[in-house]
Amino acid sequence: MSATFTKSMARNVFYGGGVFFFLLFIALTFDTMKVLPKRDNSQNITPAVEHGKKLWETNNCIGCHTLLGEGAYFAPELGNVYPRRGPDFIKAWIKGQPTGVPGRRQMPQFNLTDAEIDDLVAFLKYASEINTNKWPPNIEG
Amino acid sequence: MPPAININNQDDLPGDFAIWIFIFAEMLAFGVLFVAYAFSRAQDVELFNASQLTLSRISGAINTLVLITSSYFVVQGVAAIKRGLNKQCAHWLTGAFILGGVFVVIKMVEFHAKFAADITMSTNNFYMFYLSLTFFHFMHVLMGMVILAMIIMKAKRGGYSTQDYVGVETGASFWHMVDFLWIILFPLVYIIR
Amino acid sequence: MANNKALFPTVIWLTLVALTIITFSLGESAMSGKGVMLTLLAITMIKSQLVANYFMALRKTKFLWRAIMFGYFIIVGSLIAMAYLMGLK
Amino acid sequence: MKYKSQAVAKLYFIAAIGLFLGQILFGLIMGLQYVVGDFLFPVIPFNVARMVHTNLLIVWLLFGFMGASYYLIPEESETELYSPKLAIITFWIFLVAGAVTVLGYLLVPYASLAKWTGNDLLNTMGREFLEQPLPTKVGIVIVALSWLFNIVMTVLKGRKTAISIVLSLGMLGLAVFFLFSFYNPVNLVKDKFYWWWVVHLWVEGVWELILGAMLAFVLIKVTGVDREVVEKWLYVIITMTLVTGIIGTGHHYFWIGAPAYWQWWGSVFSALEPIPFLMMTIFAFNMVNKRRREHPNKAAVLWALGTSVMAFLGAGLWGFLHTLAPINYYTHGTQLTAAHGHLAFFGAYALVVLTMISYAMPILRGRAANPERAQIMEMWSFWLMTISMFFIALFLTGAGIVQVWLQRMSPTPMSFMAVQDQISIFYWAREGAGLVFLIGLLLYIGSFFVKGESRAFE
Repeated sequence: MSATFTKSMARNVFYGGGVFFFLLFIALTFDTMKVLPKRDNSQNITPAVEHGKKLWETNNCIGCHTLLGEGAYFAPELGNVYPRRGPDFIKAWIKGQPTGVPGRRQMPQFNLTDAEIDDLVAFLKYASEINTNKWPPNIEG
Repeated sequence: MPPAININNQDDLPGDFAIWIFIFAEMLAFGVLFVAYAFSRAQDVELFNASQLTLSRISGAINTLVLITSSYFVVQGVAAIKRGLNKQCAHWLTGAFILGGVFVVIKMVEFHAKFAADITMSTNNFYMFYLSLTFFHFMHVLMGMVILAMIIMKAKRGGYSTQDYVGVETGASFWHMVDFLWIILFPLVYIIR
Repeated sequence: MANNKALFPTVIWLTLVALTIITFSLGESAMSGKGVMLTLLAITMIKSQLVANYFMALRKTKFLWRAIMFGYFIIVGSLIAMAYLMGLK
Repeated sequence: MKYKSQAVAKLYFIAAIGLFLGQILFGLIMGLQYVVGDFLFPVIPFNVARMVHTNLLIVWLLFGFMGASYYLIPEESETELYSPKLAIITFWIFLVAGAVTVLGYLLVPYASLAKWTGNDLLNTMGREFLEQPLPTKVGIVIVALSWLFNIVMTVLKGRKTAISIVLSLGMLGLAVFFLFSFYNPVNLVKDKFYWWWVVHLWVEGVWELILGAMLAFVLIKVTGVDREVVEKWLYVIITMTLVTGIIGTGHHYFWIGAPAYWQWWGSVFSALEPIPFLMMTIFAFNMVNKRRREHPNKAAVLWALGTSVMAFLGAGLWGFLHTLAPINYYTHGTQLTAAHGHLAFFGAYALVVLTMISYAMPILRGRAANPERAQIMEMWSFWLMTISMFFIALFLTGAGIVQVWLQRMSPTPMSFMAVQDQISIFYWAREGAGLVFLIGLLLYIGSFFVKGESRAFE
């Protein structure tokens, strides 16, 4: 070990390194925000999508499902459920819950109106069209 | 804790050991990125070669000379402070600092040309690496300049002595790292194809 | 003798400048191929080693540090060479 | 106890342990729901149980951090706490707010809870780990600021050590980055992008400063090693944490719509993230080997060493396992993520809080260390909890690997639910390990009530 290894220098390196990498992170974030409109499908955000996202959140869907791979791992990925199942299946599914099959995982009945379910589906459609670098690997999510 | 006194133990790394941990970490990060560049290139040689030809090799080469020379100035600065010459040390380091500034200006001109041509990190894999590596390195140059500036100010106040010049060596070590990373980066990204 | 020692960094610096110019002209001559590529890589590693040993003054330190630095250049250099050779095929 | 005001820590520690127990109970409910899907349905659906499980985790860790800092800052600063009264008020506000929030989760449908608590004013609810209603979120900010204020004022009027400065910086970061939880754009990509500024920059950034400071404090106390040495390494380790961890955020940006270059930035830097954890392990063992005194509190030494090892395994190794983009492409959002989450949170944060409690609690109760029998019981609880958590991680890793294979890599991919049926054996095993964990925790709580000859202060 080197004879010179001082606390004050270690501290300086900590501050310098911390600030340095945070600035780098800000720079990358800045670039990301600039590139994002080409990838994030934000041109398709309609009032229905906006309302759908709110419904997604206020019913805590993320507490069981994943969306683009983030969330709980208890129920299927929904980032690509729109292409996987199609709108009609999704609507019927939400309305049909819970299945009540003994021993099976149960999804609660959220008592959404038809219009609300349409908005939720609009949100899932929007989410499925985000450029995710080809994730998930296949349609099963 | 006694003040940092360097008795210049021949075995030890020049400067404070804390900066060396940082230097080794940085070398590791750059090393992985260099190798990642090389292997990504192997996946798509044509694209990399074609994009590589759009870079300004002359500005890359000039920048290499600029950094090498600034490193040389830093060596002279350290030699000066070892003889206790604060003022001369400050002069040499100021020279290095100015050359750092030249590097930054040339680099910014280069970046500007690329952005004007609408080239970003998302254009293709080559530009992703080119911009990532050079920008990451660019920030190290800026940080090195900040460190040099602090040492210059302290040296101007006569803050170092033949007994205590660890601070100068610490900054010098960082600057040399910035130099040799560019020495690898330049041929890798600009020249070899 | 003291004079020689003071001149030493200057010699290293001039060597580095010369090697850079060689690298650049090889790049400009638009030559490519295995031999050129390996030459350029070798020059690069020699240059970084010169900076580490003489500018950073690692030459005076204990074996461990020199080994880490030298190992770094060898490993990074040979991995890059390997990738480029893969790309040739 | 050198300073009277340190006593407020006791309240925080008791609350932390109580909430910890709650977290584990809900964890067991969820674990069972993984295999007996309709268990407790519709009274406690899985999403509610999970919300309680994760939120309790965050809250008890925060209680632990707060208690720990109220204990160690007076000692570091060599002065009484700026305002013990404020600390007590903050405690009750936080506890009541936490309890009301959890009751809200359990008793009211989430959508109604959102409506009643003003989610329409500012949408912040319904995102993983940030499910708290708006008033609770505001409460967390207030509590964090009051905590920060109290600590910083104490540090300012007393001795300023590296430990207290690093701890304060960590708390500042905790408060600042939590503010991003109030930013919830409709644009899902931006939502997720900045969501990680709370989650990742907390657990792989500023929380590690708090962790480092707490571990350094305990190591100085139990080993008697020179403060200069410990603080120097503290700086070096947290430097590495920030160097690797900040850009390492990129490992969450691979597949959520962010540009592809994050795959490189994120992979390279997060691949280096185990380094600070490895350094921490080496550092902790080094300090204990170089100890200059035999501290009577053997249990605290065990917890401290355990923290360094398990943090390396959970955060370092299990993180590295799936952090590289080409691997993460297959493992993203599977049980492997859950395995890493469990071992990392337990190894790094749960254990460091328990380390701190183990060291401080006997002193708060007026003795240098607990009676021999209590310590033995505590060590048993350490091994039971640590080993069972390790097995939970192993079983979830097994589940994750099979899941990745059947659902994502196989030429004939199976559907999510079909795969879940295939891996139920792993979930059963995990539930079993969870029960052992509960026994360990009960033993831990029991160790506080063991009577016997205890070592007085020297």
